Amino acid sequence: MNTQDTGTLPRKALLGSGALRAFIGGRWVIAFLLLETAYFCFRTEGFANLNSAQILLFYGVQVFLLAVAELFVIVTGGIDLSVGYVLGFASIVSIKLIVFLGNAGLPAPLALLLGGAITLVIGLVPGLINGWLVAYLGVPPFIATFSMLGVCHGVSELLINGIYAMGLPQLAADIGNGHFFYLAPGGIVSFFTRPEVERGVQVLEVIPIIVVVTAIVVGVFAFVLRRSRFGRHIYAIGGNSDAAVRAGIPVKRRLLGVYALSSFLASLAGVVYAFMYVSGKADAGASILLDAIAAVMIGGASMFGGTGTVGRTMVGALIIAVLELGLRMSGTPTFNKYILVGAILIFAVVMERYMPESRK
Amino acid sequence: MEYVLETRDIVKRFGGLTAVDRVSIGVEAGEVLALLGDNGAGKSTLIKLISGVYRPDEGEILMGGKTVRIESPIDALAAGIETIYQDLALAENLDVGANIFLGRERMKRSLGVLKVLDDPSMALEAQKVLDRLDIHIPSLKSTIKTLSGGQRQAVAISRSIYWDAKVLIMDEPTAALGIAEQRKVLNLVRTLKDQGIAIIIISHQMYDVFEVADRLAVMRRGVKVGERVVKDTSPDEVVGLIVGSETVGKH
Amino acid sequence: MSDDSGGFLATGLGRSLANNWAAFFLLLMLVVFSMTGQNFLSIVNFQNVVHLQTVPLLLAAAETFVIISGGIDLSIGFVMGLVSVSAARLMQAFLASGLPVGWVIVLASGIVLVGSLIPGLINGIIITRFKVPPFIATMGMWGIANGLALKLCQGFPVAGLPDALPEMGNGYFLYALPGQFMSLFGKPSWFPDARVRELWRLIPFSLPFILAILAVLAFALKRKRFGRHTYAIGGSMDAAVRSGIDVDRHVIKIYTLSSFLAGIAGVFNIFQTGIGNYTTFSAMYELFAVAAVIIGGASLSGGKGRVWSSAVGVLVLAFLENGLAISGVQPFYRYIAVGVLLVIAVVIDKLFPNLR
Amino acid sequence: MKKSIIAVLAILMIVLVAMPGFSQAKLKVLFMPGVADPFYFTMEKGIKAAADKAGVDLTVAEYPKAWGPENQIPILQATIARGKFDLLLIAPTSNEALKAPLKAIYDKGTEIITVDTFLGDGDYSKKSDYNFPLSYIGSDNELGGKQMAEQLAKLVGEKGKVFVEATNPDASSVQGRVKGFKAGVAEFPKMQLVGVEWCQDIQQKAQEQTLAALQKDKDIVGIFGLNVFSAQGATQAVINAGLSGAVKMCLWDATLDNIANLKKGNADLVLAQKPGEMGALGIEWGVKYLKDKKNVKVPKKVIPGFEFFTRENASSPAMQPFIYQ
Repeated sequence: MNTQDTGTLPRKALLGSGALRAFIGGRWVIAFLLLETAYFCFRTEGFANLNSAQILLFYGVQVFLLAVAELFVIVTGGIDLSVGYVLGFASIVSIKLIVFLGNAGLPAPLALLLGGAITLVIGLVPGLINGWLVAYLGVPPFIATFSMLGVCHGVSELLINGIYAMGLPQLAADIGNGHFFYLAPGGIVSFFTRPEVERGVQVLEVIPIIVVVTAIVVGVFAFVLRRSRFGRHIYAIGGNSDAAVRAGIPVKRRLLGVYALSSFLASLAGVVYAFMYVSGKADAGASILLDAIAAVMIGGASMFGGTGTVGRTMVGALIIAVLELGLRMSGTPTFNKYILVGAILIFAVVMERYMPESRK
Repeated sequence: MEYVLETRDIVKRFGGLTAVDRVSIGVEAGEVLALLGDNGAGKSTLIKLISGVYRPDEGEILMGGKTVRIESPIDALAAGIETIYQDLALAENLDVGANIFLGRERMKRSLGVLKVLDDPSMALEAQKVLDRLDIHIPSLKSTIKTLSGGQRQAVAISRSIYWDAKVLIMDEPTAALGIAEQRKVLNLVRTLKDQGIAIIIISHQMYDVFEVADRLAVMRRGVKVGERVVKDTSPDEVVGLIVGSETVGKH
Repeated sequence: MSDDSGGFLATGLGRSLANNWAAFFLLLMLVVFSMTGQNFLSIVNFQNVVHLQTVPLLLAAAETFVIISGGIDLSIGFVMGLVSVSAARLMQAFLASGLPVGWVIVLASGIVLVGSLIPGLINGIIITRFKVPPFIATMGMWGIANGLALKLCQGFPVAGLPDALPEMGNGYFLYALPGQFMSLFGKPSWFPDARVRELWRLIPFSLPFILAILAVLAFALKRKRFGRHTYAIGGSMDAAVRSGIDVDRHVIKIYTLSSFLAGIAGVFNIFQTGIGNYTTFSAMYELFAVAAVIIGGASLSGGKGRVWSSAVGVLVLAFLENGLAISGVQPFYRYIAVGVLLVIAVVIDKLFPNLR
Repeated sequence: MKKSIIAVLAILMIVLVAMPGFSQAKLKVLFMPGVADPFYFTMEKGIKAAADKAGVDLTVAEYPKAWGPENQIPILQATIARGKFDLLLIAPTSNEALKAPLKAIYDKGTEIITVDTFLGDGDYSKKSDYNFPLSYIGSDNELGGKQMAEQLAKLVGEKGKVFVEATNPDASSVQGRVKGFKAGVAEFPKMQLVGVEWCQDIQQKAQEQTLAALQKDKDIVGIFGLNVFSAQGATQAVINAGLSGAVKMCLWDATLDNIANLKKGNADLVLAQKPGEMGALGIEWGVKYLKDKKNVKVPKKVIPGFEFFTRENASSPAMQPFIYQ
């Protein structure tokens, strides 16, 4: 999309040999995350404990999912601006469906399962349209997905007619905010439900259910990108789409798949949103789109496609999440977050340019 | 001897323009056919017709004497026609093995159920074919980005060979290479020829043509204007055919 | 994509229709809305729409240059907010120091306009020297400008500025009651409030202001070396480098211009509203500016686009919104309409690739 | 690569126990605002003053950048993780989504007062899964909307077309105001509500939408500007159209800009909620309860009511405290 970059880099030995540069290029992101984490651990009271780590991961799930969605698209050299509003759309659709199924007499667990599943299927639609526009009509991804952003926004607001989508059964909130097990003083262990204890007694909550679900999904997609034929093909498309065509890769179908997948992950994030916040609204994911893209970029993917891994994208997402939580817990005004994320983003891409990894 | 690949009166039009006009060429096993012509003579279009990027409007393509339908790059590959374009069509972000197997990845079963990419075996096969062609690349793990022009060309050729090409089409294989690397590539072409592959080379470099080709065909404005056996012709005559000058054109 | 160069496109009418489809679409829209929306077709409405589109027009013009050069500038929306808030803060400071109102306005506006060059300069340098893709570089600036603006205003729109600002920003050249009287630059003081609905107000100050800026930019793009180089870079970076254009320098200039225009938009915003506004998250000014430029016929791959066409793109979006509102269409359908329109624009562009 | 990630996670997840830093005698209070806007900034001022007076240790959480539980809850949790608080004053951004996290915080021993917005239907006196907060202190948005309709009716002579410029349709307080206003207008048979537009907190959009509405119905006689951004944008649109004075403007939220427009004659009525007082009342009741849990009974609902600014009283010293700044 941006062609202003085709010139070769000034290959000045900025930092010694190529090997050294490649070494740093591959690892500074992780070093940065470690340093950042260490900094907040020492500086911010209450940062270095299990609870904070769980908060970090729990409230990061939407960003993690959208970042993976965005990564797949960015590896092909595209971009998906619609994921934030697809998330909102899915949060609304899932609640509407679950409430409808509940009213139709389905028991709550079944309604949740079925409603969630149908939403994920419906959630493919925006992506399929995006993919069709991009792959078959040649519409630039930026425009196609921006249009889809508008359409999803409009349809969402029409669906709820300007009011929150609400009315999920209690079970949804229990799953959405539940943990795998709870430890209460006196050796009481309780799985999935918080033990009844006297008010004021500290209960240790361990591993939010949703974090586990997200981790599994992210893991599966990491596998798909790295080890499946589909993953290999989308790297090839991003690396050299002509070559991919000539090697007999069904490029258009793959692109369709990538956008559908992106939209699927966004819908999943939307369903998760609905369970976490027991409400749905159009702009539920609007403000995290840029965090998601930034995470992918900080993780070392190239805007031009062909590079990026799920693991490093997660590191990128964690860098942002740690920064946000750390600043919040130290009581530093939020505004600094935007400035810092902006700066890290640019820094990351400069690093990627000067110290590219030798491997993908 | 019978042609491995043959086109008969093949035609391709773009709007009002006829880019390839009733062209018939053929190439035998273990033979190198050079395809010559000025810019815009229709060489590339002809190549793209054979390799399935374009579909012909008229005429037919034959493999081993039988008509084949080539409607997409996949059809061409299936028929045993491999094409190495000038830009090599390599995914620079992937490693050697991945490129050789691009679009035809090897899979294995992991845990008995999941089908996953079998990178180790692809790397192994890549090493084998590189050895067969006597090509040395420092590390198969490195991405194409880090290789030199000649090494890339070698990877592209290895890819074609690996898939048991009957016909190999090379578009300007030596352009943009240093002298030493040009030699290597030409040697490679000879090796391939000895292994019985039919090769079509497009080139502007007269030296290359006379070095490796057995026959040559010249195109001008979409039409085949001449065909010569290399050892019976001279560079001057060929240039004459290419530019269409009258004096040397009569033969 | 399409190979045929004959047929309808070859005719003069077909060509100009495809070339200026956005303008034709705008006309068509005006006709349709004139029938569906009571009161849509009126000088007053058109004036209002154009007046309110001054900021989007400036931003779209900025984006036009960047997109022609093959880049994108995501920071302009927040640079505008930052400039607006800083100008307001400066004005407050100057007012407190007892400077006369006229000086306050001129000085503060001048300072922030010069300051508005900085984000663009930084964008340009990051893009050219460090080879960071424009999307990322300007996205970083997006965050930085947003953070700074919020820091400066602490989340409050900055109020307490001179009354003269909105009066100038929203004034008209001509006030008239047909057949009775005319007055320049202001409503006659004797005119009773009760009859204010009958008064005609013509030519807002903003109109010649924006026309002049667009004309200068269009001229620079079409007739000056600056514009020629911009197209050259967007058309083929390599060719531009080889033909001796100092591409890096030129790209820096383009991003600086873009951010300067965003600065003008920020200052104008103060004149229009009388307060310093930070840009809210949901505004997506930059995305709509890009959309307008694309509807105007530019291509994200660079080398194509015109200032006036982008202006038409802005008006298409504005009249779509305005017309549907006046026709009484439920608001949420409009987001959908904008999305669909945008896709149509690009598909048309794809169908007729050899234009312009 | 993989190992390093695991190392990071390990650092984050495993061990490192929290420092038990809550041994001071001073009561610890946390204020969690709804969104970064003048209303909550003003509330913070009221809270600060009351907290100083009561001698409690106050923490103000980061202001969410946009309205919504997905923005507020992570901030709330991050701030709560800093240590144990005795009292939490919060403006919930969703009456559903905040139930679970607030209940968990309550279970850990923190008392909760919701300010400005509420959980469920806001009635904590009956048995429900959201009746654990001590109290709801805040405006009755629906009532406010209704009162605005009545005041506007008075201004326009109880007849003619009126219009609402609103903000984000996804907020319950906004819905309450619209609902109340609609009900209020319905009481006057000669008045007609010709439209509600949503500006999504973008002032420019509010201006465009209001101008379009004025164009569609040229005989609009009154407009209700429903929050800071909608009110400011709508007022500017009426000024643009040259209709100041001819179209009566009722504005919600007493920002400096709205009050200035009132004084200039561009607006006719400004409703001030009492954010400062809401905050102060929250501190007072909360502290009173915490100091003597057995004997103090906190009212489940405290409604400070509204103040109406008119041109006549806008400059009076008694009204100045109600301006948000």
